[in-house]
Amino acid sequence: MNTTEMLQPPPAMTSRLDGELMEVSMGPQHPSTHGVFRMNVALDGEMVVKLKPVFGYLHRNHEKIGENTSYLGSMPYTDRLDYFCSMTNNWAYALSVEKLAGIEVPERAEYLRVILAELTRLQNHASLLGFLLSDMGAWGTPLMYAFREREKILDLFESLSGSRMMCDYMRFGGCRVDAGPDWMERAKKIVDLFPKFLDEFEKLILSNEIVIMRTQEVGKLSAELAINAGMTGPMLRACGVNYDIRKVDGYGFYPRFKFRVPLGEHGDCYDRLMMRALEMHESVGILKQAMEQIPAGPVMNPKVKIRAFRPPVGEAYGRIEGPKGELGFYLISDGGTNPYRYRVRPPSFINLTVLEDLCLGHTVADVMVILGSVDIVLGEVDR
Amino acid sequence: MSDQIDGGLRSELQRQGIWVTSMEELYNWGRKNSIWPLQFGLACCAIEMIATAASRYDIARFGGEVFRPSPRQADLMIVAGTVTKKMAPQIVRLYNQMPDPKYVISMGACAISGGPFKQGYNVLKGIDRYIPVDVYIPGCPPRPEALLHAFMELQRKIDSQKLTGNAKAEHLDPMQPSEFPVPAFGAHDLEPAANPRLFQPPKIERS
Amino acid sequence: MTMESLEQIKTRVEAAVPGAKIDIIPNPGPAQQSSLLIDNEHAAAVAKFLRDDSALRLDFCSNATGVDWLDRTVKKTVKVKKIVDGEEKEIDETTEEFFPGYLEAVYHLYSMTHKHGPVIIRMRTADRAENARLPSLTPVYRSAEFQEREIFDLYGVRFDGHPDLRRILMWDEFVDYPMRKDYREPDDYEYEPTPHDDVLEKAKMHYSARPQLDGAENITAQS
Amino acid sequence: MPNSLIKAECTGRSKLPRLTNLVDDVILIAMTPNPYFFIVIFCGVAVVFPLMPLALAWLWRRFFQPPRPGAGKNATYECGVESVGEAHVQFQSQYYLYCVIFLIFDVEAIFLVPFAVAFTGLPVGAFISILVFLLLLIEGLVWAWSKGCLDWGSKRLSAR
Repeated sequence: MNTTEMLQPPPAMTSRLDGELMEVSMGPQHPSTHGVFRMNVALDGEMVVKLKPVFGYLHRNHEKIGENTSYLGSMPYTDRLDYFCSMTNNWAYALSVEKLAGIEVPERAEYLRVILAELTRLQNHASLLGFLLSDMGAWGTPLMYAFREREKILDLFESLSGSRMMCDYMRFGGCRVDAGPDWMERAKKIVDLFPKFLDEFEKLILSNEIVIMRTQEVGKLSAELAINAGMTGPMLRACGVNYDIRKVDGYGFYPRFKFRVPLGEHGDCYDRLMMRALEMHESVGILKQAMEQIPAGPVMNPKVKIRAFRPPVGEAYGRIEGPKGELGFYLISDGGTNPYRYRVRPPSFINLTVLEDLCLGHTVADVMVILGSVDIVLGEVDR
Repeated sequence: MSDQIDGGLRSELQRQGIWVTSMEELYNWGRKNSIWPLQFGLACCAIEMIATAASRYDIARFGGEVFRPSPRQADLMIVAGTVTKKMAPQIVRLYNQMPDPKYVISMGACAISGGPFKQGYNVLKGIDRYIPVDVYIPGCPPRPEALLHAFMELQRKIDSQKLTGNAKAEHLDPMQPSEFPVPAFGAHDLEPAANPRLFQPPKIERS
Repeated sequence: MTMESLEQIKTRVEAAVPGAKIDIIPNPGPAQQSSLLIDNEHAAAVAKFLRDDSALRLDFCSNATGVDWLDRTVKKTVKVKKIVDGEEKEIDETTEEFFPGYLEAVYHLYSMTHKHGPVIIRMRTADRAENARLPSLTPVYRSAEFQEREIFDLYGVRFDGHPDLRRILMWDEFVDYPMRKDYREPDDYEYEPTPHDDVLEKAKMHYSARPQLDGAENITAQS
Repeated sequence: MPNSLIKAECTGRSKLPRLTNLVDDVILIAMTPNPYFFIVIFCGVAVVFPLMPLALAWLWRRFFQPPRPGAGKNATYECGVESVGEAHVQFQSQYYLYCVIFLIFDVEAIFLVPFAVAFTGLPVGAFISILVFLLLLIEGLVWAWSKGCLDWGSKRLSAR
């Protein structure tokens, strides 16, 4: 970022009374940038006049490694893309490889995938609300509430897939291991307890005076700009655009479950906050329905080869509704064991396109709240 | 406890109600039980670090829950996550800006040697190429208990540091350099690719 | 709302944008997601038509990807009837066909208003060397801004008309394009006690001179 | 023993004439500390208490841990990145106006303090004069507010 260009005041500020700009780097090591994300901010006093995001501090070359390993070899790497929601990453990758190779998935496996994806959404939204509150200054306490719930859900993942965060659980054509009846019991108990935590959390946050003052009318996004800039997920629905890939694509038996899609009106930080809170209620609803209807049966499609898996020549783009937005995998196969091109469509990377438009005119403290409400995870932003 | 005072004598005196200590024990005891980590997460290991600081695994039992955002007030840098080549100069600069009795925990396989992302062109194969590391924690990500064990390991190391004599701790020795050169961004790679003073890999004997 | 087939879209686009040369790239895989290859001059006009057309309304550019195709020589064995020393015989004759390499940008377009599926458009550069240039779709789709910068950073495709074309993931002083198939990594040596295959090649550069058993002076190995 | 003697013995007071009482008072005064003496002790402790750790730190620095400053160590910390540009930039004049208005009302509050303390004992005239003083300043505030000196941030940018 060449400095001279950054410190030039925009045309609106020409009179001598307006003072000079100060360039501050809200840099890679910052308490509330959710990892190593950097923003070069030109400040006029406290007002943000220009904001240039700088990426790449966690660019771990996920796609280059994806092209050098086999299809199955990339599955554990997808856990490390968005390290809060490894189950949904696995599902997105498995979905696009199944679309590439034309593999069917048995019913029980689809139900298990829906249950695990919704559990991931619960813990991701709870953690996000905790981080957003600590960005606003309530350092740590709401985060402790959120992480207490997250630990329960991580226990479920660990007993099922063996690892707390890096589950590597799904395979092309199903899931690696079946969930036993005791696991379903524990999951049902946790899901039944979750609404109590939700009410407690919402009483703590949503009607809180300070939260309302700090988030309402902050970072407003118009619906047209949201669509044109490729926003997806809660950020898009906060602007009132009804686009949820679970409803649009109807993948993974979602049409069988009755759930509503929350929509916001103003597109500001408070609406994004509400989106996550309401989506958690919907996810609990889906989980309850899925746990009743789950049939018995195999979890793995027997006809799929695990070892030398070679999909036919061609390309495919599969996408799911991840907790942060539309997570897609674009794969081009030349018939070999390694994908010819392995591309991840990262929702939080593209949701950051409008970060500058949201932050202009706000104070420095609001930039942190806006960044927190976008909900980025650097493993997925920089890939 | 350091071996200057004979253990038997110490327990005998304590039975008589006299408590004996030395300046070094007091100095190390104070530092050991209140290590302030620098708030510095890179990737997935940072989430496990936060989970360790959260209520279930509670790093506060070891006095380490005060995560300071600024390096000026921190004395432990937990390098938690993949160190990329674009981030390496920043890490060395942060390490330089920390006040002197400072320690580094290299958390996770990525910070030790590049981990699963070893073949990446933008991944630094381990942070010990540029800054000295005190405790390594393998794992991807290491469980919170592993981080707590590393914390205890670091406390043992602090406890055994000497105050005087030629084997005294590095930060007390004026001869030791207080800063490590910050690598620059080159056309293809970082210049220099590693700090030769710190990183001397054994050469392979051609068999 | 089911979307019209690719052929109908092709004909309507060619009607709407005069002079646009569009052809359909079939997708042999079971995913059946074929794509439209549009020529570079009319790319922005075609994209604007796809976005503003009332029936299509593809207003959401979900994904912009760079792909690197190397020079390929395709061997085709063709059964040719030839009169060889008198009688007719079928011999298969292998013809080698050389395809020059190119860089490609692939865009997946969706419609949020009509909620219908992907229309995939591809643009190809002339070659992989100095004039790897493509028209930028950022003026039409704001979501392509960061993704086109990433394609420029990792593949070296210069996008004309992009508001702020800089490197996005690698540091600014970096010169080569790491995601290309023919990119060679710098040798940052890591100690491998038992190096094998490609790590062995890298390690060979760091072998130290082998001690001579019979005392002969050491051969100066490249240590 | 007659009552007066017993009473004297009990009180331990000498049977000398009134002059000795004067002496007792003087000793008392010398003996009992001056009522304001505790302030001196308080100031002494207030000085010694912070200085003592500083002196310890200086001794520690001198004998055990010599300082090792360096160019990188003393550089300004900006999230791990080299800081660009100047920190002492010319701020907007807007802040100066804000600061002046604050100063005025701060001083006004100081003037109100003696009035508030003696409020009960004052005649109506004093009340009228302080009211005039207050209304003048409030009128100034209203004028500044309407002129937009107190606008801030997005309101100001949009106002342009």
